[in-house]
Amino acid sequence: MDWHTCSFYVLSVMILGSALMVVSLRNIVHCALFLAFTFMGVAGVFALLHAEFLAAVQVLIYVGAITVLILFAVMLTQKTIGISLKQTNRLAPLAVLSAVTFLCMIAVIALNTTFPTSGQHTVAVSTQTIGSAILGNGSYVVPFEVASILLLAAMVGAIVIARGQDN
Amino acid sequence: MIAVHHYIFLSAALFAVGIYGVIARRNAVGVLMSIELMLNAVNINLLAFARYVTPTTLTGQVFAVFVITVAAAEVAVGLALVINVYRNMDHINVDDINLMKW
Amino acid sequence: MTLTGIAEFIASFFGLPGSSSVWIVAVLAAAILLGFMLLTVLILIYVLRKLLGKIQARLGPTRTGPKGIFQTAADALKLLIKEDTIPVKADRRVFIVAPILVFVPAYLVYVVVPFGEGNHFIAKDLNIGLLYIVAVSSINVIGVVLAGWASENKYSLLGGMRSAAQLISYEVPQALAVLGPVMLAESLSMQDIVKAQGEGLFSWFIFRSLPLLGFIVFLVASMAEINHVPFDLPEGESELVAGFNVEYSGMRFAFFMLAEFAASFTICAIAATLFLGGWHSPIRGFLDNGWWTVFWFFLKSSALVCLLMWIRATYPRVRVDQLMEFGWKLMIPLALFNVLVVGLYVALGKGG
Amino acid sequence: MTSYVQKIAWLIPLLPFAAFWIILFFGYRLRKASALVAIAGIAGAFGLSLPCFIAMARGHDPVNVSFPWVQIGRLTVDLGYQIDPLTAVMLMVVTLIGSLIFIYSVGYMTDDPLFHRFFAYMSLFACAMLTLVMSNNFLMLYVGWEGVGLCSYLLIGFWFEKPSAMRAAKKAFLVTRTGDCGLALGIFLLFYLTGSVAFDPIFDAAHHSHIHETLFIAAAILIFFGAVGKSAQFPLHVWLPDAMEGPTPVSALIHAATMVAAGVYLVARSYPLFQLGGEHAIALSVVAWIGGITAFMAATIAVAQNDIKRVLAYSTISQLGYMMLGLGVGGYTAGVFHLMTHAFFKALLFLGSGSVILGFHHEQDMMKMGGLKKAMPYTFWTYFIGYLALAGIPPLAGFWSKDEILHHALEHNFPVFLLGAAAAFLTSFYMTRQMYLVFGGEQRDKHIHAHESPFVMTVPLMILAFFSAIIGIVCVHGQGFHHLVHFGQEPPAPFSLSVAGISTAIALLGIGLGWKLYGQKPLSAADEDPLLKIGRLYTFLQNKWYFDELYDTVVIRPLLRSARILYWVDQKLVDGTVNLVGIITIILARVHQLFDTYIVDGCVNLVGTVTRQMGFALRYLQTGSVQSYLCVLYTGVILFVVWQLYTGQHFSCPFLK
Repeated sequence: MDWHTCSFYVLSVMILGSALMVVSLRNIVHCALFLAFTFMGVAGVFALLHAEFLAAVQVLIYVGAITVLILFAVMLTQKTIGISLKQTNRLAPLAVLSAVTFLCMIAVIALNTTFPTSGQHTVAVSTQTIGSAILGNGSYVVPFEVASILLLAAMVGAIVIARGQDN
Repeated sequence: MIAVHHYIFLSAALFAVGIYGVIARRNAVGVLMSIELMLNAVNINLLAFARYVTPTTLTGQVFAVFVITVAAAEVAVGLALVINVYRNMDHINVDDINLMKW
Repeated sequence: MTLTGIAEFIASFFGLPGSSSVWIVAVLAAAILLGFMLLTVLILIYVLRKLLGKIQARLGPTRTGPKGIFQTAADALKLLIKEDTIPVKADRRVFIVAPILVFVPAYLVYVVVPFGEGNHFIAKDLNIGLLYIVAVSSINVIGVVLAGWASENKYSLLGGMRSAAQLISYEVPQALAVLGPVMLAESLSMQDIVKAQGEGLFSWFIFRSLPLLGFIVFLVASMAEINHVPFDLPEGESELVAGFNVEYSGMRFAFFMLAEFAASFTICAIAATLFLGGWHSPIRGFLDNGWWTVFWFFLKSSALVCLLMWIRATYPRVRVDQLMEFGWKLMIPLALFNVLVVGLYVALGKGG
Repeated sequence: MTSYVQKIAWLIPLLPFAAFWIILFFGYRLRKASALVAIAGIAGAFGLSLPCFIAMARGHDPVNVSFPWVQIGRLTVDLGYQIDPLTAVMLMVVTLIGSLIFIYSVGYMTDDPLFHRFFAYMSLFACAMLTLVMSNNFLMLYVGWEGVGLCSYLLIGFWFEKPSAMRAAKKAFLVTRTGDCGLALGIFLLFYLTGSVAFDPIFDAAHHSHIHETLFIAAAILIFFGAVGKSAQFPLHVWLPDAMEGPTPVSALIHAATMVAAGVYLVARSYPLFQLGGEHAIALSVVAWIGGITAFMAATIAVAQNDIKRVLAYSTISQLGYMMLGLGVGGYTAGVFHLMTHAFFKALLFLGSGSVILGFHHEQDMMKMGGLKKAMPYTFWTYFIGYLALAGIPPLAGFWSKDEILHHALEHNFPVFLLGAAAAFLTSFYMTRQMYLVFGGEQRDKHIHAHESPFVMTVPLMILAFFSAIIGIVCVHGQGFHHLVHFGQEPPAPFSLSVAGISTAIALLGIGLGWKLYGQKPLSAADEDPLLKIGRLYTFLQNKWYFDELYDTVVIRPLLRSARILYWVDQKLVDGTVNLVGIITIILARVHQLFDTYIVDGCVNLVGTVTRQMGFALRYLQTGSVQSYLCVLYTGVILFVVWQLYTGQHFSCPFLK
């Protein structure tokens, strides 16, 4: 078992374990904490896939920003923390069924599909290459700009919704 | 040796967990977290295919960047909505947010 | 004699397979860094006390050992043997995890700090080094928030929330200020950035394109990031008793302290790397190889550390609304302006 | 000089126009200073007109500037202006007298709350009047014509709080509009005949087309109808006395010196048309007879009036008739000459009467006056000069022009001469009456303390008196005026001593009769008017020959009655038909309603009921919970994918098959 395989399994266990905690724990703050661990595991997977840039971005945005935001929201809606309410609704069995069905379906499809994998594994992935892919030949310039507008709109929208009834 | 299938299984499992969370959680913030899990699953898939199927073009990574962007926007707006709902209804229990019921 | 050599020696000594030397190297490097970090903090605290004493016209520690040099060690010993209390109502698990979440990122940052020329003086020269630093150092926000929340104490919760707001706000100008050197060096790798400043004093990035602005924005934003005076609101004694760590004692409190002092050295090291030529000597080719580079690096970092201590001794704390306004209305526009100017400089410089 | 006239002349009407707009916009802020603006406008126009006049007086060729206004196919309508001797004389009259009256108005109107608006209207009037006289075509002339009409209306009704002023303004507007219809028709006819509105082409065409001569004569008479309205000739004279409701400077400027003379100017301007028909020109005869009748009739009415301004108003009508008479008997020069002299002394008389009215605290009844000679010396002496000029005493202005008109009449049309002579006699009589009633004897109403007017009013009076005294002799000297203004190759009027003697004698006779009745024994407060002795004739005269009553019976009442009849027709017949249609429609609509209620609505309601019941049944699917929707959605997606796996072509799944 080489270090790549080893790391993959360790990370997988970490990701799936934390993710199960996220959806099953009663204390929502603990959920958020495990969510952060999930994100870090995913960042590790990214690094395994030679996407160092995305791994760093994953940590920066998901761990550093989104988890903190979620913690903020949790603390602002604090009445629901700490009280050991039932955290699942009556749809839970159906949800398990859906999830399992989905997993089985994907497994069946994936096992029966031959992906056109390229044998070439020497990829010169660097930040510059991604930059060129997004902006270089103009291929993704417009989506990039649209994404920036989306972010701006989301920011304004979030502020407006969140301050809501002040005015 | 790890193949693309391993990543697909990982991603599918993470996505399935996300589906469960989205449908079953009562806490709105929990639902949002589950959605984030699903988005991460998608990103794993994208990067795995980018790595194994098209190692030279990096299209998958570019898409992953966009997914992360959208996720950031989504979580900001989503949490703002949650806070607003909390202000108006004093709870964020998705089950009981059913004003749109017949 | 390199780490690899030592690792191979150890592997052969214990009869382990050759492939395990990678792991041994990693463990060794981690251990060295940890030791280095602890040592740095030890010295820093002593220097801080002495320097503050001088600036405030008093002596500083004198009793413990000659000139009081064992004062810090004694403090550390005291913290280690002190009773480690956890409040009854606190969320135990989170309360325990939080200090680790703060400490680990501070420690992880050292991985990409280039202490000298070549691969011997850096743990791992990642090609996304700078982004790695920014990303990893953003993790500790979670630790701070959770520490504040888990203590079940209003002061600590307020401190944690304030801290989170402050850290998120100042991450933006910090990351934007970092973009200047990145654009000039055209790389995220720390070693590459240092190498791009090898032409003597005036090739340092502090003097290129828009002089000083990027450096100042980076330094100020970083000070806010590590809760350094005058931005130490999250632990402002006068308002919040001691902020998010009010309930912590003993070893767990030591983690917070360690992280803080380690981080204040880290930002000085990064600032020196990004803007002051890193391990390069100020004169081109003059004493610019081997261990000399380590000397230059520490000289610059120490100078910056002294600058921070000087600031700590002289500036009063700002108010919380001033802090936010300063961040959003001054630092971010300045950082954006800096990015614009540097971008133009690079683009025009390339175009001829 | 030509270049000057050509380049600058178009500015003449624009200066008062500019003054009008300035006062209109800034009047409230300017207050009294708006008078300065208006005076600057009119005086500037005078300053520009003077060189034009001098150029013409030196025998310069007339200036005629045209520019195309509308071009439709081959039809071109030109607008433009012209400066010829006639225009130059009119310009001088309008701007000089206008300037003096503007200055006088500052004193007369000084306490009026609408001071600035008065000057705005006056400036607009000056602009319109100057446009009228400077135009080289009928179109622009008509624009100016209506412009002065509008200003006349506004200024007569200036004190619109007074019902009488309001009515007078309305009356003036309607009556003059009657005449304007004739003018408009005349212009249309000329345009139809010649395809042009400019003077010169029309006159050329009139003289070279023998086929349409009758039509041209008809056009001339139609145009004269316009002049009858504007110049208050018989039978459209009834508006002018009522127009005295306006402020006195308005009466002086518009209803004595300038606007009412516009009719005379129009006839003079269109003289080539009137001349058609040679020796027995019908149009000219019409002009002569109408003028003669007007002159005589108005003079008789003036004898029996007691209002100081009404006497002058009828006198004005009479003198305008004189001018028409002069033009009608071929005395073109004489008519225009009388226009000019009359403008000066009648403006003088009106302004003098204004001064009397102001000094007499807005009392206009001559029966209450008397002995004002002592109280108002300046006014008296200037008024006296005006009186002599109007009465026709040599060597004052009125004598020369009136004498010339009588001379022409004697030569060409004896009956008309008799009318003119009678009018002259009556003129000197009623003016003498007025002089004695106002200035002679003792003041009859002792309650009023008369006082002299300020210098801003008396100085213009003196200037006008000066002109009234000398202008006749200056113009007659060396036949100056006759060389300047003449029509064709008209020979200079021979000065006939006999005619002059006759006219002087007539004037003196009138004065003598006046002295006999009013001067010898001044009227005291208790005395009644000696004229009452003539009994019913006096009543007839005082009631202005019952013209207003006549019009009321002949025109206004029948019109009202026919309107009432038409109203009845409209109410009963037209509305009845409409109502019948309405009732039929209602009945049809009732039938429709039944169909609509039971058949159409029934279908609609059925659809509605079915939808509603289905909605009730299905609404339980709507739980309002996002997660249950999501669950259904997932189920759907999974089912779809499974179905695809079995049947689709995109996935090959041998394992499942």
